[in-house]
Amino acid sequence: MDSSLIAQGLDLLLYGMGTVFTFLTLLVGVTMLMSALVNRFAAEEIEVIAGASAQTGSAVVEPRIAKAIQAAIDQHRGRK
Amino acid sequence: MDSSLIAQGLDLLLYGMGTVFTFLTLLVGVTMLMSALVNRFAAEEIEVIAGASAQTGSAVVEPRIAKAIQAAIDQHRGRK
Amino acid sequence: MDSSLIAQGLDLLLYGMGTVFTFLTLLVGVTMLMSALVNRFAAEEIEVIAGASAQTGSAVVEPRIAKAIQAAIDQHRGRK
Amino acid sequence: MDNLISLWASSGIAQLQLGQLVMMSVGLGLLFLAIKKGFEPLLLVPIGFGTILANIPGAGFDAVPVYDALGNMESPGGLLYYIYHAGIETGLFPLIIFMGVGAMTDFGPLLANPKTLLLGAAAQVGIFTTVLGAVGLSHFGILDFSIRDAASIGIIGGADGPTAIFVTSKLAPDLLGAIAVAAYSYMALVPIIQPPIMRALTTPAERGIKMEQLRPVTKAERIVFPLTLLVLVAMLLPDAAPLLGMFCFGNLMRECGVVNRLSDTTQNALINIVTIFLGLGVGSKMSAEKFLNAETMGILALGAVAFCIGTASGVLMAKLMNSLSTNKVNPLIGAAGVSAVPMAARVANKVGLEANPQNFLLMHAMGPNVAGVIGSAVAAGVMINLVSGM
Amino acid sequence: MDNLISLWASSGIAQLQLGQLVMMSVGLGLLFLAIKKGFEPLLLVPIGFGTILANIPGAGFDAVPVYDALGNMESPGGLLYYIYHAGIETGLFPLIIFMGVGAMTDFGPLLANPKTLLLGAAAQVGIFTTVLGAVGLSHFGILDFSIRDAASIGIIGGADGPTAIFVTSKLAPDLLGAIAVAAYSYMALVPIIQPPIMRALTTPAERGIKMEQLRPVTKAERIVFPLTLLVLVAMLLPDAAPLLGMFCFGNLMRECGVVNRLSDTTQNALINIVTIFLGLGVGSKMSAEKFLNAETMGILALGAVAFCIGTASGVLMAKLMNSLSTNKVNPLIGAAGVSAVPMAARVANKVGLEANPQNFLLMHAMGPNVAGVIGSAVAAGVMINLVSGM
Amino acid sequence: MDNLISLWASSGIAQLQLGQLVMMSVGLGLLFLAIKKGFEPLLLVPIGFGTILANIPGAGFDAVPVYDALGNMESPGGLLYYIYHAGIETGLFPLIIFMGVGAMTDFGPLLANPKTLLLGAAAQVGIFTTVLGAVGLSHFGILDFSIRDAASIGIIGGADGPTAIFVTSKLAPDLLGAIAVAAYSYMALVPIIQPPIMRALTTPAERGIKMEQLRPVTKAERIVFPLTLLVLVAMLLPDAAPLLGMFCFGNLMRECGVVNRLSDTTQNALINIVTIFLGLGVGSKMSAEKFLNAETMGILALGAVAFCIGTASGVLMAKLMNSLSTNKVNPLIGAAGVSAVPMAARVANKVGLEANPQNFLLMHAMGPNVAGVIGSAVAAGVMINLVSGM
Ligand code: NA
Ligand code: NA
Ligand code: NA
Repeated sequence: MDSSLIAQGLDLLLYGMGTVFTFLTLLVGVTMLMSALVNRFAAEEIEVIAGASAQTGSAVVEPRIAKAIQAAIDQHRGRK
Repeated sequence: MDSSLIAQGLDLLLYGMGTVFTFLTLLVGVTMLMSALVNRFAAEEIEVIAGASAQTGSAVVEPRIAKAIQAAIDQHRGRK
Repeated sequence: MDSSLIAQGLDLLLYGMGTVFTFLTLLVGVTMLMSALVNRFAAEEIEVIAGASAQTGSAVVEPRIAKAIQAAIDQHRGRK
Repeated sequence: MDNLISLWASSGIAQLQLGQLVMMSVGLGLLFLAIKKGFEPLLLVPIGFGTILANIPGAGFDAVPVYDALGNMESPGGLLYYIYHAGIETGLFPLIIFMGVGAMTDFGPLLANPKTLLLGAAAQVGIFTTVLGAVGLSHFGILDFSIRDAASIGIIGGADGPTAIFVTSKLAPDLLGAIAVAAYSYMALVPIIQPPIMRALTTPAERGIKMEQLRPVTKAERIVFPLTLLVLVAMLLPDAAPLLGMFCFGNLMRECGVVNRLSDTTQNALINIVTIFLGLGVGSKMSAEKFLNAETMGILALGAVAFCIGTASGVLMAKLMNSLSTNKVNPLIGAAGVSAVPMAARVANKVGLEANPQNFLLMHAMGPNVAGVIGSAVAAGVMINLVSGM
Repeated sequence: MDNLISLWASSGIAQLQLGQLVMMSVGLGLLFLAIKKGFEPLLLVPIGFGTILANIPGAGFDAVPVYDALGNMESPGGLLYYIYHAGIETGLFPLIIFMGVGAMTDFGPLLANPKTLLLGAAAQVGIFTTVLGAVGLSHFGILDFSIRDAASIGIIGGADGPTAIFVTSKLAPDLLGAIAVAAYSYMALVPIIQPPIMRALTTPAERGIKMEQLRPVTKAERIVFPLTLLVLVAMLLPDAAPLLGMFCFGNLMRECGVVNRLSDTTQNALINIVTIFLGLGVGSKMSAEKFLNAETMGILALGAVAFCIGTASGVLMAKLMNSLSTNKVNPLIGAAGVSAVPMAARVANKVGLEANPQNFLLMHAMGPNVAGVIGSAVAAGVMINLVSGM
Repeated sequence: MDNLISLWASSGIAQLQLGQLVMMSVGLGLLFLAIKKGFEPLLLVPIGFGTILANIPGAGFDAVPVYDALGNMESPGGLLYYIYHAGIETGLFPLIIFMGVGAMTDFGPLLANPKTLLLGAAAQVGIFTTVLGAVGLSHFGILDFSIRDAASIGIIGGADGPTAIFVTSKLAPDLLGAIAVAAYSYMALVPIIQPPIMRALTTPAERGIKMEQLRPVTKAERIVFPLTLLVLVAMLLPDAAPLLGMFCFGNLMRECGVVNRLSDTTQNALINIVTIFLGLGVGSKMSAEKFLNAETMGILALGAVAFCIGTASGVLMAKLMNSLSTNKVNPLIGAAGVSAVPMAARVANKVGLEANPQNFLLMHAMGPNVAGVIGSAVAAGVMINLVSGM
């Protein structure tokens, strides 16, 4: 029974790491293929630098906050 | 059975549209009455222009955001 | 039965207020002890004035809002 | 080796059925429409993704939880199972979304010109004629719809997502996927579906009619209106009270001015959270056996008909009103009565500008637009009432 | 024709009972108080609206879900049914709100002057004398309250909404509507109820007492205090641990400085969402048979008495402390011990300014004010413990 | 007098068992680590507090609700009971958090250099060797772990909290407290655990390797990637679909650009709310009988081993890749493959700067870092599949 436990552990190691490596290796290939296809056919301008998120800067500011800021600044300018 | 299905559909059309029109026609009258009564007795200044929401501009800005904006502007003014 | 109801009410008053006073009196002592110990051993600078919360001013402004404000002000300054 | 077989046997490819593959493609197609074409993305992104998740063979997103005799959980249910049963089967999610929509709705233009409520009523003709179309298809043996199915299909013509989901989850839950997809897709297609109908039914002169500026509306009117509507619903049409009650509650929170923090959360965090889960839950009903059949084609076709008839009815009603009154309305705003807020109002504005570049109809069209929301909620109530008794 | 009869039979007017009509008016009255008079609108707007919804005849907001023998849903429950059973009957909503209140509470003034905890203790006398009043009314056959009812009525005097709802949902759920309405209404009436009592029990000289400025409080004290309170509760009064535990958890998130995003959500989206549903759920208990009776009149009367006695006890306790110590406190801040945060502290400040326009008592009154929250949570714990054993 | 006895009997001190006292100290210890030492405070503050609450004698935070024969509630359950059974036992909370993590994840660096996925794969060796270690301890009779326990312990090496909680709640719920605490503690200790191993396995020249700047990544790639990953998971490894499906959903909402309001709520209000309750729910499993035993010591020891082996495997894999390719990677970024986002990537950057002050590895290390999240979710899926069949 106990040696079967060891055997189960070995099975997990073998099939587990096998699956992880197989899956991620496949993902490397598929990702490269995807990027190549997408960038060829989508033919879109390269607008984003790697490492910068799609949602940066003022894009995540909600309109009402942006409006409030604008209002505050207008007011500030008017007050001078 | 099937002709009863048609009959049911006709019933739905008849009573359904009847109800919708009756209800909304009634609502037209009740709304007009309501507006007349409210504007007569509430006798409040007409502060909101139709089409502009009750919550516009800085009204929806939470105090802490407004405070932050104010702080930022004060800081900005101080920095100059 | 009914007089037992009165008795129960009196019991609640007696044991209830007794517990409330005992507990809060104990809390007075424990709080004073706690403050003394903490301020002796934590030996930290006294950075907060009583009555002002730990989270005041710009501390509660989320980074993205602060960033937006900064961006707005920079833009405003640039526009002049 | 057994493990290898077990792994293979549990892989998606080994278990995959053709229907699942097609449905995953349908899910990807919905995502394409939502992301690339801008079709109501707030709902179609979660619905499309939910469709894919629900059709992954062996992933168990729809799994039913298993309990032993003592009530202890043996295996948990899937995410989509819990979402569907807790939020959609109970009707909670559509109602909470309606509360949020109420908190985002401005009744000002409607209050300034209450007669536009009639345009919102007229546009619901699309709902009921489509019911008739569905039972007709069934009568002639072309497709197989019960009266409950037909009622749910008709409500697509209400052009109001939560209303359609609420009615369908009560009357015909098996059709939920197809009906929700049709409703949101056609709402997105309003700028394509409506203009030809609007132009066909109006003369350039009619399209150029200028409407007088809307009167100012007081804060008190805005506060009292949702309560008035609520009382009227309570007295006359309690079946519409769940939808319209929550709608009025949201609107009262918005307008009363003393619970802004509640209104703000209702319009943001709360409606966003519920929208995500509502979409995923609808997607969980997009299974091959329920979606890949002739009935779905029928639903899509009938839904388009419903939108067209609703649009036409709204425009014709506006023309009828003009023939009876000296205070002319531009018949284009009648098309906004289908709701599809605020898309239909924008379409009316755009078609109006083509006829007269100085004629801004947007605000005038917002009245029938929100009236259409009330109209289809009323239609939903009466439908549930009548069909339940049939 | 049958359909017409069915529609009429299901209309609100045909089904309306007088009690429902009166309760809908009560709901409108609560909305009036909340919106026009500013009575605790964050709770009374949802409670008032929930009252109307729950009393719409035939709308089914309170409907119980029906399942067939296999556990499949035949008809869903109503929105208010789900809210009440999931959030109020379980005690979850009041506890989550207490967590939010903890995250919004500043213990600084209390830490600077811990003796003010005694003022928070004294003000709870109102709770227990009101219990005695309720059993007295029952003893003399005037009204019919059990000891569980009496305990729940007493807790109105705690001037703390979630505590009152938590206790009542455990001990006397039938009284939930009346007690919640009384608690929030009197909290809103604090500026009217308290000043005459405060003036009657103090001399102008006492009202003019200036208190020394509060000492600075360190961040470490602020962090350790909720943990200290928690441990003391755990050791001595576990029955108060649900309420005070969540309160301390919220406060620790606030003060510890490393989980600001959690604290921020707790103070905003989370507490707002739960407040909306708590209010609606309380409203669902506002039915004619439970609200329109002599007991409700008794509850309202006893609640007012509880507030008055609590206010008086706090003031008298402050005077007693002054007679025993050279470090004088202004007796007005004793009135803040009933909690009703921050209203009661503002009232103390205002009455103090009348006596001495240079004397700002607000910060000094915040100590007993938050002490009152602790005091009534302790009273709630001991009440639940004792009453459960009776 | 009876009441006095009842009050005393129900006090914490009278009921306190030694185990509870120790566990409350453990809870305070976790709070100390979280607040004072900055150990993953977002999770450890709620877990620590939940530990204290769950161990208050007589407070009933874990109480099971009691219903009478008709299904009416006789006494409600405790807060932690509801949280655990609704959110953790069902797997909902970890899945929602994974959605939020997906919405916060930037796949840009990974897309720019997909080969770093292999580093994320290699680091999972720590998981499976730890499983072997656990069954070894069991085999030699030192500790008593089943294969389900061993699999859950191994997943600590995934350095990913929600994954560990998801797997453990399915395979070995009794170990949930110990495993979650170990997982989050070691994630916090990454800056201490990893650098010595990284230095031992690399030469200064290797640590100084400069990597070429990452290529720009298009918006289209970012949108298509989560869908690609989803389809691959669906086809090959449906057992990983719950975790990776929700992860991809969150990421798609983030990147698609048309549902920013949903993405924003997912990253803020929703994930914050669920984090609070997840932490409290995990804390509820921290009872003396489940935590204070030799197995917990074994779990903590094995968890540390798992982190070390994972780190070493990542670094060695990078060296292996260098020996097979001319396009060199700095082996330090291999250590980031354990995930622990973004801590491990920062550690790689820091150790790299020691070797070459001009060499910024942060962006390069983000690739393996997020690959590690995918890797451990895959490992979790295969583990659940295989262990369920054993
Ligand atoms: Na409509
Ligand atoms: Na109180
Ligand atoms: Na990992």
